[in-house]
Amino acid sequence: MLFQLTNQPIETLISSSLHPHTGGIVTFEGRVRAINDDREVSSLEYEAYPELALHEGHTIISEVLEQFDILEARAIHRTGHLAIGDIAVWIMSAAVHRKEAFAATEYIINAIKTSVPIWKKEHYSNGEAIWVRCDRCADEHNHTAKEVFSL
Amino acid sequence: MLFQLTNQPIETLISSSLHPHTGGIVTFEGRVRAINDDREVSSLEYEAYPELALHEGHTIISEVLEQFDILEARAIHRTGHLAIGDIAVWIMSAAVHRKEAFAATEYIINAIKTSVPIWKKEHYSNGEAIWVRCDRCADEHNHTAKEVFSL
Amino acid sequence: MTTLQITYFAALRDTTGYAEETLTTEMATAKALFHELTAKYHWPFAETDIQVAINDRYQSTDTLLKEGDRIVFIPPVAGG
Amino acid sequence: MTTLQITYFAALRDTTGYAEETLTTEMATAKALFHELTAKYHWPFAETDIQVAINDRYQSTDTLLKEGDRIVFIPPVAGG
Repeated sequence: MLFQLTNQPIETLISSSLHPHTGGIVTFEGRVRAINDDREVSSLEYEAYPELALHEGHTIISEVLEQFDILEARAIHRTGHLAIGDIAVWIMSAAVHRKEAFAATEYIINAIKTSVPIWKKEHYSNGEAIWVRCDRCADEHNHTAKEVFSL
Repeated sequence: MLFQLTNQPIETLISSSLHPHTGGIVTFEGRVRAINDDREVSSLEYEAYPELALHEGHTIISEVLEQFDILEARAIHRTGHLAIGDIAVWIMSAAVHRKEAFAATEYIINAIKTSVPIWKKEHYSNGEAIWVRCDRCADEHNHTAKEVFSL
Repeated sequence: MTTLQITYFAALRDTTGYAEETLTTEMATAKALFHELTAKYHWPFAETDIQVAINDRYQSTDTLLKEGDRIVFIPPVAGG
Repeated sequence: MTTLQITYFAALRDTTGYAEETLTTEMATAKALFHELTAKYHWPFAETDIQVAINDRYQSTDTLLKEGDRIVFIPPVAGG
């Protein structure tokens, strides 16, 4: 499966089946940070719109397989409740040559953050919880997470 | 340890101790390819000059930790006899933000290929074996592996 | 009048209190429906913040609504 | 005359048949020693292909050799 959603720990789903020409594999793991925008995060929740998220995720990976000189690409995004340190998203690209694997993996994570309908609710150690608004997460150096509203 | 050499399978050495601010982890795995420059590889051997390789590897990782905005970086290089699909080198960088983790990991693999004294002998399915000369492996798009001489 | 199936996720669902409703509207486009629902539920989003999915695919907010469409308004995503 | 400890790796070791030798030379620099050994062992490398380590650190090939130095000539590396 090119793109998966799962409510189980992603570690259990990572397998390494390898094309015999594979020379370089680049993975990206997005992990739940204990601190986000100076607030102490206790846990978080990812909610997906599954029908559209799977469609968009599959489209991203398919396009990457056409546009980059890579042999394989996969991505898995977690949904549900996550603790600090859990893997929220796992991406891998395998290529004959490493440059393309780096480029493809970075492209995939940026595209997922831009177009896959998944939302994140951060729970803070003071008991608050907000749906994070992250308009520019794909352009993270200008990123300011904005609170949608407290609940 | 920032940089390690090992004659054991690298899979057994990868652990994930994580800084709590880690948001993105980028890994690179270099694997033994079944085909290199159109020749069918049956196995290969990596030989290191250990005293200098450890020094250079440690220097690379230390410089990356200073020059990139990352929390952790590690690299492990295999030595000895490897089969197709085995991990020859494993690198990881962990950062608050992913862009720096991608840049650091790519920098490390390029630097290892340039300056760490490790040599590779390819064994081919026709029984030949050569020490691979790979002057421009760090600039892989212009790369031509040249035979040093057959043995 | 068009009868639609609307599904709410995340921050929008928190404003409605339920995930789905069947709604009959006079609005012709997704954009017009967005403004109708913003008035009803006090959504804290501008028109430019929101995308729309019709029958599980992204569509222009100018798309004309058809009887039985499944509509999902999509606030800024935050995956990854 | 300087007495040195020379260690050979990889392709170079295959030309010598052994990994280490103690060698006494009139050559003053690592570069001159490289040419002496190239003549002796028929090394298939140009001067510009080779780096040198003296006492386990990269050094310029113009470095003057000192009694007891550990010398390693380093053909193009191929790790990673």
